[in-house]
Amino acid sequence: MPLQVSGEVLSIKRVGAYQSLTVIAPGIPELTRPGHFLAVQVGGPESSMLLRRAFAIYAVKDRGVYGGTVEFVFAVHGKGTAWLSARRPQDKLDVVGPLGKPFRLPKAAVNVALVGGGYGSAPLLPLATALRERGCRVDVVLGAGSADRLFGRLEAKRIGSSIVVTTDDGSTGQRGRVSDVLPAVLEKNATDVVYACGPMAMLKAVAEQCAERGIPCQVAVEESMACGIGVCMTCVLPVVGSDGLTRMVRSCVEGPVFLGDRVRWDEVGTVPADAVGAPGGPR
Amino acid sequence: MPLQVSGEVLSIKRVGAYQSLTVIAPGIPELTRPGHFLAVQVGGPESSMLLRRAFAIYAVKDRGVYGGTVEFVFAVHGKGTAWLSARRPQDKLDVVGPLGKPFRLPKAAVNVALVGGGYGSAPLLPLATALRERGCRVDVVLGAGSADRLFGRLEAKRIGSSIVVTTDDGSTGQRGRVSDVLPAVLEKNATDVVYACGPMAMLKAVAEQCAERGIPCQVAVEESMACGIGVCMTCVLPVVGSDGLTRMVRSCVEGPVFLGDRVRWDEVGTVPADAVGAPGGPR
Amino acid sequence: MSVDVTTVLAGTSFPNPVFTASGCAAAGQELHQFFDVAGLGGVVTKSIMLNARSGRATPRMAETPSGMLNSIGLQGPGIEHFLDHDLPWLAERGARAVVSIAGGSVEDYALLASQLRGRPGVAMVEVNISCPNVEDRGQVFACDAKASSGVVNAVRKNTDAGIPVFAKLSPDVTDIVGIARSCVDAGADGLSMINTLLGMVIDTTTMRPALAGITGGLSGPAIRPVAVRCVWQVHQALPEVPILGMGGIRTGLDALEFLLAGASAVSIGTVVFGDPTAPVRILDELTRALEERGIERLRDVVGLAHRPPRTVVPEEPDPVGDDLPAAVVLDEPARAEVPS
Amino acid sequence: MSVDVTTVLAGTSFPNPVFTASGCAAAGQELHQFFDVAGLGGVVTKSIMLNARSGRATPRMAETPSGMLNSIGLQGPGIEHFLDHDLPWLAERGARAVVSIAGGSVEDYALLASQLRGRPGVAMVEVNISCPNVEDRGQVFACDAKASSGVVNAVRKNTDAGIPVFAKLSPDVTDIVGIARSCVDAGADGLSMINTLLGMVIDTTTMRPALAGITGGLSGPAIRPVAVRCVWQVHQALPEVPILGMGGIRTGLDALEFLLAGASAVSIGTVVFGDPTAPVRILDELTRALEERGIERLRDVVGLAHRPPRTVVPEEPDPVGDDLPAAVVLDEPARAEVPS
Ligand SMILES: Cc1cc2nc3c(=O)[nH]c(=O)nc-3n(C[C@H](O)[C@H](O)[C@H](O)COP(=O)(O)OP(=O)(O)OC[C@H]3O[C@@H](n4cnc5c(N)ncnc54)[C@H](O)[C@@H]3O)c2cc1C
Ligand SMILES: Cc1cc2nc3c(=O)[nH]c(=O)nc-3n(C[C@H](O)[C@H](O)[C@H](O)COP(=O)(O)OP(=O)(O)OC[C@H]3O[C@@H](n4cnc5c(N)ncnc54)[C@H](O)[C@@H]3O)c2cc1C
Ligand SMILES: Cc1cc2nc3c(=O)[nH]c(=O)nc-3n(C[C@H](O)[C@H](O)[C@H](O)COP(=O)(O)O)c2cc1C
Ligand SMILES: Cc1cc2nc3c(=O)[nH]c(=O)nc-3n(C[C@H](O)[C@H](O)[C@H](O)COP(=O)(O)O)c2cc1C
Ligand code: FES
Ligand code: FES
Repeated sequence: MPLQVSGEVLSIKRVGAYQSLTVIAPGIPELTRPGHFLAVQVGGPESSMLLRRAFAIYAVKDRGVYGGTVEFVFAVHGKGTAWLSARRPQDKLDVVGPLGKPFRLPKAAVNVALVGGGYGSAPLLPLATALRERGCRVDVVLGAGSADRLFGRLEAKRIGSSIVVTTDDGSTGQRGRVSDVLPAVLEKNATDVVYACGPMAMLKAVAEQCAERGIPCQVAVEESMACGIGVCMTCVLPVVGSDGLTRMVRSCVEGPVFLGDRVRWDEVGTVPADAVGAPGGPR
Repeated sequence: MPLQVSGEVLSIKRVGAYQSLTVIAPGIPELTRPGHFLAVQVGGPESSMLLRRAFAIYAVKDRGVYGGTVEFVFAVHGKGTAWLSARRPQDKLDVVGPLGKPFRLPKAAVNVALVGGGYGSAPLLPLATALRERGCRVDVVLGAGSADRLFGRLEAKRIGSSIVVTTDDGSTGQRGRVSDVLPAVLEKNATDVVYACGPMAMLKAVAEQCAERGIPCQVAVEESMACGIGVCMTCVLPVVGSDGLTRMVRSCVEGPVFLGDRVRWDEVGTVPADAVGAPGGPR
Repeated sequence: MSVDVTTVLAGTSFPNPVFTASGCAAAGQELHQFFDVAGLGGVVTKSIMLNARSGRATPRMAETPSGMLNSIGLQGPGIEHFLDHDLPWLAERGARAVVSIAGGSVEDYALLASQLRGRPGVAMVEVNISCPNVEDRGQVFACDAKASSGVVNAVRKNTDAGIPVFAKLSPDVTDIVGIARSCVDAGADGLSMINTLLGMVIDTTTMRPALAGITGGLSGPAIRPVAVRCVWQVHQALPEVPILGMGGIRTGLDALEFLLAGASAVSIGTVVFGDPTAPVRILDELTRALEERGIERLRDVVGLAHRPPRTVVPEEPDPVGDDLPAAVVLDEPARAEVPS
Repeated sequence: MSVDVTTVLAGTSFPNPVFTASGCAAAGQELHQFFDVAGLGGVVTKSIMLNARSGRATPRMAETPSGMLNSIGLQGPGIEHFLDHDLPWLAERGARAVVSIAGGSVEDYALLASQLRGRPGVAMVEVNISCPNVEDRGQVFACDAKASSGVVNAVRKNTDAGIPVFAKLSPDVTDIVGIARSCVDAGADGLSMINTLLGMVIDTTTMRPALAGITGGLSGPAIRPVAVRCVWQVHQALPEVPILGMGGIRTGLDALEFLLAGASAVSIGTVVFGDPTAPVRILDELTRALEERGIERLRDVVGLAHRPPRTVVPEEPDPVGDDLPAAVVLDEPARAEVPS
């Protein structure tokens, strides 16, 4: 049950190549679980930008001096995030959240690996805390293009049982990709479950590595979204259901968290010929 | 020769019901004469508002600590002026100016009356100074709906030889309109020339009162403008030329200052049948 | 003063004139998380087809200045699922369902309409004729008067007598009044307008079309002036035909613009994506706007902008004569020239 | 690397592809206060008619979301004044004048064209056919293939052989490709597109149309997706016909979008009102964008978005093979589905 809240910026700060923005949005923190996301209006009342921008929720505070707050981490990508990066405390910010299906937690105290790419680590950090609270072992793998695009390394170190870092340019950690180091992590820690968030190519690689090893994994995908609440059908990707049929499902309401082995990775961006309702496909 | 200047807000302050905004816009002050106007971009880079807003230039400073500055006074009317009223020092503000034809000054030291309605007094105040410098007697009549919509009363008192104030609601000065008091002012001071700026209905009344008395008058009109620089033809009104023919002339480049007896007041908003190029009219 | 905001579309009453727009509210469930959809005039469903349909590949959308492009390809579960799940859900909550139907042939439409017969909760049928006709080289029905009237006729014939059938028109035509007339002649009880404009965006990084479907439908405030013009032209030509107006409505004043142009009710589409509670806000703003203008009944403003300024008189003789809103009795010279 | 930004329209070379748009730059003098108009690809003049014309009553404009409506009514001093004053002014400064002409009958257009014969400074003639045909109940020429081709044919016949004649198309038609084809068959050397969309705004205070002319032309970034789609469709159907593209261009990347869709040059219209120096800024941004994409000649991007991603190869065999911009050789799965 998401809320639309006419909130107010509490703070905004640089974190490496990213910005971290905290918005006062009473009611949302109580409902938020790790993996939920927020949809933020951008550009002000006379803006030419109509659509909200989606951001994974990083941290929430149920009640502070100001009422509940929600924090998210973002990269300046285009016009909307450029506008967001110019927000200052006390500016108005209309937010809708929490949205989507969050990560599902294991019932038992199992060994978990978290794999984050770039700002994709943001939703994994509160997840790590929740998992530790359940007694899980939590090994963290963080990757990014360069050192300034790693988010939450210190926090991960503090929460996690172990941490491995990769960067494409080798500016910190091991040079390479998370998928270069993940197999060793999974083996070493006898990982039972994997959670991942990051670019689609990374999620695909992680999902495949997990599938090979029979390790269940949950991934949080990032598809272009017009509404974020399930009414527009722009955010779909091909996902196999429990009945074995592939459907074009909305990543905003049925995701953004999916089981890694259910996503038809090679066909993301297409409509597989055997999808329900595809021309000539099953109905 | 107008300039387009990517300026910066130096200050913004409330003045009664209006806001007064000073923008750092090097190059413009040197070119400005009383009656010129400024066209201001509103809404920021991703705004849905494409068109500039026009404002009479109130005060200019050739060079200050910050380079030249230009000040204008505005009422919040719609979306664009609402945005302007939320500007703060150091915000960027793109301005084009000086635009239009300014007031023409008398060569001799004659008796002048200035008639301002609402924020229409803004361009008259620098004009008053210029006229006093030429040795003119300057009598000022200011009118507005209510006391908070009078602009520059104290300044006018200081510069002018006399001042009469009217308000529609009688909250200050005489209850009524400027045209109720103007005839007496003209008579008492043996006025030679009148300058007026304010709502169209006021300009019409002033122009007619002057015409009756054979007193030349110049009025600064306010027509809806898309470009402000003469390329779009949206800002026209019917004006009689020196050849006696009526043409639809652009108030942004051939005005905003016109001789009061040249404007076809009753036909503003229409194309008079005898206008050049009117269906069936002269060519 | 309280304003009577009820409206009537071809004999069917609605408590207020604010509806959702097809394809911008699914079948109501998602928006119901934000407000009670039974409080709307009606819920216009995503266009339903006979069978399940996967829609187009992604990317399916691109944001544009004050608008967006979409190329969904009518993804949906098909009419059976709709009748089993979505329609009952709406009916249970007391929402008035305006069921939008879409097909690839006249027969598809006829079958869809007949399946809706006698179903509780159906307040109205909206016929989305902006679909390619598979029997005519994929020509869009809405772009041809004859094709449009064929579809409308089939739907009207197969729909319960008491249920209004509205044809939804495309603005991408040379003569929208001609298409409107054909639809009405073919039995349409009213017209919904407008559907999206055909548009396109090219991604300057990949240097390829931004949408997988290459072209898409342009919607949002960007197209509002085109929509108001279409409503105006059709109301001018067919003043007795009720219109459900839409295209870029963002505020109550935007909705009022459509009513003044001749619409009896409005649909809120794209704006909902950025502002899920927009429909209730808009109803609120519209009600206040009418109040401020001294208007007692919403019906009285429908098409009001067409009437020459001086001839507007209260419908009942008004002995006092001054509760007529000042704005209605115009007499500025600037307006005297308006051609009629 | 320096980019070759010259472009050729129907055999006539222009130093760069950035032009003004008719009616948005008068005849160049006013913009010359801000930058040298001879530095533009061309100056497209306000449409000239035979005689002086007063235009419509005011209000003539309304701002709309990311756009504006105008209803000027082709106010102007007539061709004689233009030939005596405006054209010589442009010629003296070395600016390339694209003279837009407008009339109420085929004969008007023919006369206008013949008056332009042999005049120095005329680089091209643009035929504004979005005018009411006084001989056919005021039907707009551009909305009918036959009427359009009649005008174009008359203009082509009366224009100097070396001067390209471009027909300017209206988007307010069901089949813009059909109209384009007729114009080309009638002798048009190229096409300008698009003119404004018919739109309308109602003033919710007066509750009357905001424009004295009731309807007006919608322009600005709001209509850009429609314009890009029109250019795309026509270039797809008539790849050999040069296009002068326009409609809401605000940045160099917007201009690039039109080139990729198939335009060989672009006109900057409404955006100039808010940003008088926009044309030079846009040329600058476009040049930089081409540079960043490793493109050496502007001509190479014209229509590039139509070509399937994998088949793009440098025109000359490239032994090294890696100065091809990465963006051109696409190979993401997301794009593989694009229908051709
Ligand atoms: C579930 C989800 C969670 C996300 N979490 C984060 C996060 O925590 N931090 C972060 O920096 N970014 C996140 N993103 C991506 C973020 O939404 C985009 O970077 C942002 O929308 C870009 O907006 P813009 O105006 O800067 O770009 P523009 O290119 O101007 O945007 C134009 C349109 O495309 C959409 N769009 C563009 N890029 C993306 C994208 N990558 N994903 C989805 N929509 C896109 C925009 O929402 C907008 O509607 C997330 C996206 C999703 C779907
Ligand atoms: C030469 C000239 C000088 C002016 N000087 C002043 C001044 O010193 N102080 C001041 O407060 N106002 C002045 N105005 C009026 C001012 O330009 C408008 O109030 C302002 O444009 C309204 O913009 P908005 O976005 O708030 O209103 P909106 O209604 O949102 O504007 C929509 C469009 O209509 C135009 N418009 C609306 N009202 C007017 C109007 N009254 N005149 C011209 N265009 C209008 C806007 O420019 C814009 O393009 C002047 C106008 C002109 C033409
Ligand atoms: C994402 C999306 C999906 C749409 N799907 C449909 C549809 O299925 N059937 C239909 O008749 N119209 C559909 N439309 C058109 C809208 O109902 C509406 O006519 C149009 O968007 C203009 O209104 P707006 O500007 O308020 O969105 C869709 C529009 C959008 C943006
Ligand atoms: C105020 C105004 C006047 C115009 N006058 C003409 C004209 O005289 N002849 C013409 O062919 N097009 C005219 N146009 C259309 C433009 O040339 C252009 O085709 C259209 O505005 C789309 O481009 P834009 O969005 O960049 O403005 C005019 C447009 C505007 C805004
Ligand atoms: S973003 Fe609209 S349905 Fe998912
Ligand atoms: S405002 Fe454009 S010509 Fe005057």
